Amino acid sequence: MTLIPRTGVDALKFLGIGLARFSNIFLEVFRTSRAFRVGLVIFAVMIVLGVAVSSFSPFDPRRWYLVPPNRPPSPEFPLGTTTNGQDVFWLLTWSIKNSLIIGLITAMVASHFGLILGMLAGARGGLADRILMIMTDSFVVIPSLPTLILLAVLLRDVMTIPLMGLIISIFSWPWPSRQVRAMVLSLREREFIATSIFSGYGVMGRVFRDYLPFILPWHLVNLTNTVLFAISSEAALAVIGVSILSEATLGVMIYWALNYSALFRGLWWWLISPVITIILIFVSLFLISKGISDYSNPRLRWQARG
Amino acid sequence: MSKLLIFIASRIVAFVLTVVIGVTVVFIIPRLLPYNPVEAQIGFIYSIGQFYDPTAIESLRQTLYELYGLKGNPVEQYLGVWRRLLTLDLGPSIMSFPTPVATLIGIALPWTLGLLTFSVLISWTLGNVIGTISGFFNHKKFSKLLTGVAVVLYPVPYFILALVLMFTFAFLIPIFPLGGGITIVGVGFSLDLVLNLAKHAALPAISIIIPGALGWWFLSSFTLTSQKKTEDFVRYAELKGLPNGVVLRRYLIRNILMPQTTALGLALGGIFSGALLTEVVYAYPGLGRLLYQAIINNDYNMIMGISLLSILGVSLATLLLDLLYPLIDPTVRYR
Amino acid sequence: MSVNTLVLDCRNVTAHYELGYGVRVRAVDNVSLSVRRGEIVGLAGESGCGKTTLMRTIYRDVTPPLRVLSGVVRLQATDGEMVDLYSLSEARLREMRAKVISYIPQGSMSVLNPTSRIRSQFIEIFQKYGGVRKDEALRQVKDRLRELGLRESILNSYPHQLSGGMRQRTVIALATIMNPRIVLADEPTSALDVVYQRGVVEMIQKIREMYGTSFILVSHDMGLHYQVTDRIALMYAGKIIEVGKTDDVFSEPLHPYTEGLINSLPRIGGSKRLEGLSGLPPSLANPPPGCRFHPRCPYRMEKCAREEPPLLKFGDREVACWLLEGKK
Amino acid sequence: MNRKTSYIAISTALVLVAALALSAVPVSYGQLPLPAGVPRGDVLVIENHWGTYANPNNWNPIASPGVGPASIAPGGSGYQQLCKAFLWYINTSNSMLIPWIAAEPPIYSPDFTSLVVKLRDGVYWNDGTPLTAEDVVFTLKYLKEAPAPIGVNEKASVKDARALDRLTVLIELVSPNPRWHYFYAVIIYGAGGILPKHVWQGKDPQKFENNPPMCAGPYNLRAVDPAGNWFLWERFDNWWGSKVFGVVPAAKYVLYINHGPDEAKALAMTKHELDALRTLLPEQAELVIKNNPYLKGWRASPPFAWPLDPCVKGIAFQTKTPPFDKREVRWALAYAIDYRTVYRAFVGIDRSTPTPAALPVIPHAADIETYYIPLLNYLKDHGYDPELVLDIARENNAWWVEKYPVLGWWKQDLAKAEQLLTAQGFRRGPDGKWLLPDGTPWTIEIKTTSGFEMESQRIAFLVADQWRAFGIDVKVTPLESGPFSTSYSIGDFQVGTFWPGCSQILDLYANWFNRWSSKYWVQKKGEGGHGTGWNTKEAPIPELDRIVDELERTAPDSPRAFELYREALKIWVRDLPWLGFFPTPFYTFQDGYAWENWPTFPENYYMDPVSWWSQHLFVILKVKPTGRAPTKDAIMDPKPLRVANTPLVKIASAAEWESLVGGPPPAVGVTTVTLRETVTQRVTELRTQVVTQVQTQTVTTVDWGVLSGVAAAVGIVLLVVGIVVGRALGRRRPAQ
Repeated sequence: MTLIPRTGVDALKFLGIGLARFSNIFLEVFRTSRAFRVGLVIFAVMIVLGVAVSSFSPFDPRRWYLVPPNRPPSPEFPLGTTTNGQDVFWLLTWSIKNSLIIGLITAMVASHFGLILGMLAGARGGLADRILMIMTDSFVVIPSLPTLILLAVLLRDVMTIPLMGLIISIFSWPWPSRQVRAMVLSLREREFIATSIFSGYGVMGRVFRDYLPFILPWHLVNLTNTVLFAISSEAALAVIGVSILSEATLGVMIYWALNYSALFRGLWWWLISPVITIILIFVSLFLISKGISDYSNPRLRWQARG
Repeated sequence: MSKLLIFIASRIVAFVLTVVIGVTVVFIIPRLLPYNPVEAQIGFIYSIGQFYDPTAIESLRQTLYELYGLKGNPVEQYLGVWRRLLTLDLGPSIMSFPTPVATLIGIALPWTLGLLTFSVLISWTLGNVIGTISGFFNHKKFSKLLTGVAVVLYPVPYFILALVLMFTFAFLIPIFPLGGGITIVGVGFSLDLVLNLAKHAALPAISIIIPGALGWWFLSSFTLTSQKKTEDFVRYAELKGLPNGVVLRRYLIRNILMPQTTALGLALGGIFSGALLTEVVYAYPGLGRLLYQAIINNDYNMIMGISLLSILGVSLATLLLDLLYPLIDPTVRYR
Repeated sequence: MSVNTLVLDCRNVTAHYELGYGVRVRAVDNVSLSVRRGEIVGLAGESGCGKTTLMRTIYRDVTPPLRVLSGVVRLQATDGEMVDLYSLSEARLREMRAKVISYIPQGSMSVLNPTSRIRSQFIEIFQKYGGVRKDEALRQVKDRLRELGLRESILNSYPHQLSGGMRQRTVIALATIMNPRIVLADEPTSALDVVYQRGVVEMIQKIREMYGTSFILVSHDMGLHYQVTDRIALMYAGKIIEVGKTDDVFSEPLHPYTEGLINSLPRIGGSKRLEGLSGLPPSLANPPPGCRFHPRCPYRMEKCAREEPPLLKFGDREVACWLLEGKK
Repeated sequence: MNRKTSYIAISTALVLVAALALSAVPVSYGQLPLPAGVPRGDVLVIENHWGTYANPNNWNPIASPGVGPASIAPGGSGYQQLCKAFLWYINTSNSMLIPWIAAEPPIYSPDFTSLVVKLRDGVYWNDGTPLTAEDVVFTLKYLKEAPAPIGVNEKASVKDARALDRLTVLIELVSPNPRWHYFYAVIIYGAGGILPKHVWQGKDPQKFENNPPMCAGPYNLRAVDPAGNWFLWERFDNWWGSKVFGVVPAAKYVLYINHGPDEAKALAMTKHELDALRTLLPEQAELVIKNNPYLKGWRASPPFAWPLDPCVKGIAFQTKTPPFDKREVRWALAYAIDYRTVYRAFVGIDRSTPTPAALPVIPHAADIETYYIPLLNYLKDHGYDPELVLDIARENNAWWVEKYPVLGWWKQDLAKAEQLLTAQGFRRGPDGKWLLPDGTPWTIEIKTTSGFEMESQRIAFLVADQWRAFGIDVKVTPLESGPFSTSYSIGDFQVGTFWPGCSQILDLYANWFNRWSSKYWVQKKGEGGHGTGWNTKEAPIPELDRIVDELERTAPDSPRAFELYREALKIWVRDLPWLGFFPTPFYTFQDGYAWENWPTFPENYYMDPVSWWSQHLFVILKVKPTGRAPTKDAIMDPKPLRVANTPLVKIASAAEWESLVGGPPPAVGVTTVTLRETVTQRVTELRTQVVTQVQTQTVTTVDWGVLSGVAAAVGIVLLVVGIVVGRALGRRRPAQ
């Protein structure tokens, strides 16, 4: 049984199939689902704010006392300023960028790791399946928030935004992996897989040729969920002060706003901005994933996050 | 029958392996921390400016290393952990030396169990009922409104929701206390005691129930329902002209209950690591708070103890679910 | 009660799928069809020609993006009373389903509730109307199952424990258990092997005999139609292009499409080469002008591409084809 | 109006109405853990600043070495304020000794190798057992014999102890030490107490829970929160102090309670559910200041913050780590700081200001006179500008501006900083950022606090900002208390916002000074050793070692001691091992709603208003009910407590010592002649001076309008988003 596509051409073919399938799904969903379009627009706005707009910031928004403190929103400071003399708008754009980086890194690493592991376990079965699932289960049972706190404390000296994403990944792959495995197991029961086993495809071939197209929509939904999970995990860490407090992320913004009692002092713009942004990111990703899952009707979607 | 036995045996083996790996990971991580509790304590003594004999400090340091069991090499320490676990002696707490970890967990556990069992069950039930009904009538107005609320509520950082609740219901409308577990003097079981406990648990519970019921459980059951609803057997039940009630009960709820029960089992198993943020915000004396204190004070023994409890809790829940699942879900067979 | 009483009468029904961006699939276009008491009407045609949509429309199983644009579907609710199906209240409709009109959906493999036993899925239907004792109900169920060649023991099974064929027959039993006036059977025999197909056919005929039940039998299997149906309607691209007594249609197909379909059947003893239809049915989102069949028609004329042929009556036959213009 | 708009309109109206209704609800209290029928006015409610006690039933004060973070001993439970048996207190506001269970200051032998402690007659434990010399001797020996780490001080310093008579103890020391009694004198926190022999004898010092604790104070433990958040103490009417001093505390109950995070504490204080709290960040203090018209702080009116917390907060350098091992680098970094900006960031909305402290000495009036003014010229030579923040302080009516306009800081001098660095081989890279002498980019990591002492964290971020502006990459790493203390202790840092300079009293040796001697330097393997030891064994500073040696043989309040301290401070300024900024202002709020006669500066300043110190007992003994809250058992007009303030030590002449130890105790009547008297007089002068205060109008209601507006706005936003989402979801999709 081969574990890899037999030739490079095969691999390219599989990749091509995957990409084509992906863009088909995308176009189809975009055409049929209004929720998807709305979500995509909001998300695009976030990306633009985070990636493009943030680079036009007239100054490093992380620096303190560059603008007058405690100003409410005004034409000069569209989202007001903080007690530390930071412009909330520019700070927010940077925060969006960093939070999205964390989210995307986690999504890329964790959900693909989970996907591949789950497919392998499901497709190979037997001993490999057992071992992989025991590994997965072990990670499921470890209490994640406390361990994340410990890791964040441990790696504080070397902590960077991408590293934060990687750390959060550690607890983001087991669930998807279990789900994927379950889906592969149920797909395995279907007849066409048997056909492809008899026609001589290896494990990887089966995975790409037969399972992936069915799992792909689910996987896209899981990607968006993982982004959310990562962003909110970082926020949870930040709220108790173990994120990268000198960087700008949505969680860190909330941390400083809470630290300066923005809620009780009427500096609502400081706290509300990152909170609304998180909500908007969530709503947009929710709509996107809803669009995709309405299209493909995967049953396991919401179980992706335990 | 032997198939069943093999099934049970393999699950139990998996369970044991899971626990072993979990414990090992939890053992390794805090020990990688470049900090140690002895030096933390010495530093603490310096930093509060307590008067100490300068020569006494060094002897204090040496003694503490021995007492905290940090002298041996990692292998010895690791074996020590297993010896302790098997004898159920979790060692002394470092931050609350020399009280045994087991004692402290024993003090905190009932609070967490009480608060979380209650609120997890309530939010699960509530969320599933509302979510299923909304999912079933997902074209209705109330359903869209609820979904909107859930989508907005779910990502609100937990801490903020708790603070807003506290501000509103303990300050603006002071019907609940600001925090704590109990404010009644004297011991003995009475109605007052129960009411007092309930009053203190109310806000933390609400902070768990609202995002849980209206956020997470709602969204999951809503989504499951809307998906199941489009499946052939549900559509056909409607086409057969079965009343909505029958479709909802016999076709939808029954099919949704299974994945949701799995999730509930895991959520209940997870109770043993406590609700960290809730308990911190409301000064609620449960395991989550204890764990938080242990983490910021580098109390290895305590971290081990609580994590172990949590690992056991979740693994046991998984094991039980695995074993019981075929009984609940006719479509799953022992494999 | 006359044998010729109309049980179902649909007139000029037009139902489209509206997919947004102005994309509109004209799945059922101005179709009229009536069924008399005790009659088995076949509905034939290639895949994607609107048969299932017509069934859904008749059953008022209309959910977006499917929309009924015009037409009337009338159903005999009680003896002598024809009601407009689309003006009924939800409650009334629900009450009529299973008892007056019932539906065997296509691909009935997955329509059984996976988490409850077959027994309770039957009982549910009796419970809906009440008034029948449980043992009496079970007796009827067992009888029906036996007719379909199913063992009683399946009542204690869950759907996933049954084979595909058993499931399909179970669904047929479910749909006919209340002996409704009319049953819409959409490809009821697709998953069955020949032996069980025969059982289903016999059961249909028996029910018709005993209870005067009418059927609309949807199938692309012309052989089945030949065996079972009294009348047959042929659909092409959302339209009915020929209706008539089954024997007449088979012996003398008038529409080129019908001819094509029948010619594709193997005949016992026949040595004629099988002549299938060439090409594919048109996209219903963008049907060809004029006669929709003209791109594939071996006899096409200039007029065919320009004007749409009306459904012309020839005795009890109706055909829509310019070839027959003037033959009246 | 279509249905959707009417939905929005109705919901908006509902949110607004709800918000208005909420703001109209009157504030009430009644969530405190009190026995049935006890009115609010009988109870003094004090913050349990420690938080949740993991095991609230363990009242063993010795088992946890030092003040173990979660042991019961720290001030959060009330044990050290209300119960613990102390021999002496030290009045931090004037650096004098208050003999308590001891009758007078300790009498040292001329060579400081022994001391005699005389106890008051008539002191007894709260069960009626007399508290005698036997208890003191028992305590010392019990601790000495207990397994380590219990009693490490006693093991290291006490050779022997014995009772000379029922009330006199002779303690022989291992080595000469004129300050031994600091172990048993309350300076602020965690001092040793006497153990009741009849309770502790034969008990395992590690396992004995001491529950409930046997007290020798005016209160007994009445009830404990099984959850560890609160402790209720009940007045003991037969307290020995009532007989000896004639004083009975007014409050029938004292409740120590943890309300949770700072927001909850602030809310509790506005609801009058908390009478005294430790501190709040200025922003949280704002809430209380705006909503509690009865509020008192360090002063009776704004500015409220107490500016003399005993630790100078600032930036500490790890002097073993290059490039911070060079004093020029440290000075350059000091010159790169704009102190005015940092200072201004700590001006509270009530115009509270910090008191600048360039020296590692808390600028009490006496300290300014003893250290700051005599050293002023020396400081100026190093770039000290006494007027640096004087204008800000004057604007805000700081307590010291009129009397002591000398408190300033090192003036920002970027040119000099540049020059110092360049001379050490540093240069700027092409991007203007500094490179180390070896050519690599210079990155500084500042370790700071997280989750506690948030003021220090702010200092770190402010300084980081300024150093970045100067061209150095700075990274701030906040650490929780465990890791933070560890890295301080083992010296694992470059720069940190530690507070190595704490001084409650003029005798600097009491806190940090011993660590200035290289002989106490402990080299940890592979690390630089703890952060304050800038005088190390590898590179000792001989003159500093000499000074410490001499101080260890000099009485703590002799003029010679102060001379030596000044010399040491000069060396400190030369080397600048850390940058002292100021003691951060503490909002030690006291609520005047139910209780009055709180210590307020300057007119009624009998004690620092610090509820977590052991000395807070003196405040508890002095406060009176206002009558605003209903009372039943509170004493409306308690007698004032009068206790003697005495010098820190007595030093017997050889003859006196002979008669003391050999024969019967001499009659009391030792005269006290120290430098202290003049200082005390000056302090008194300071107090009598009337400070004209511009009374800022205290806003008595919170701006509910704004809050309701905010609530409504949030509601509307959520609603609109919800509806938009709902609509988007509502569109039906192909259902095939």
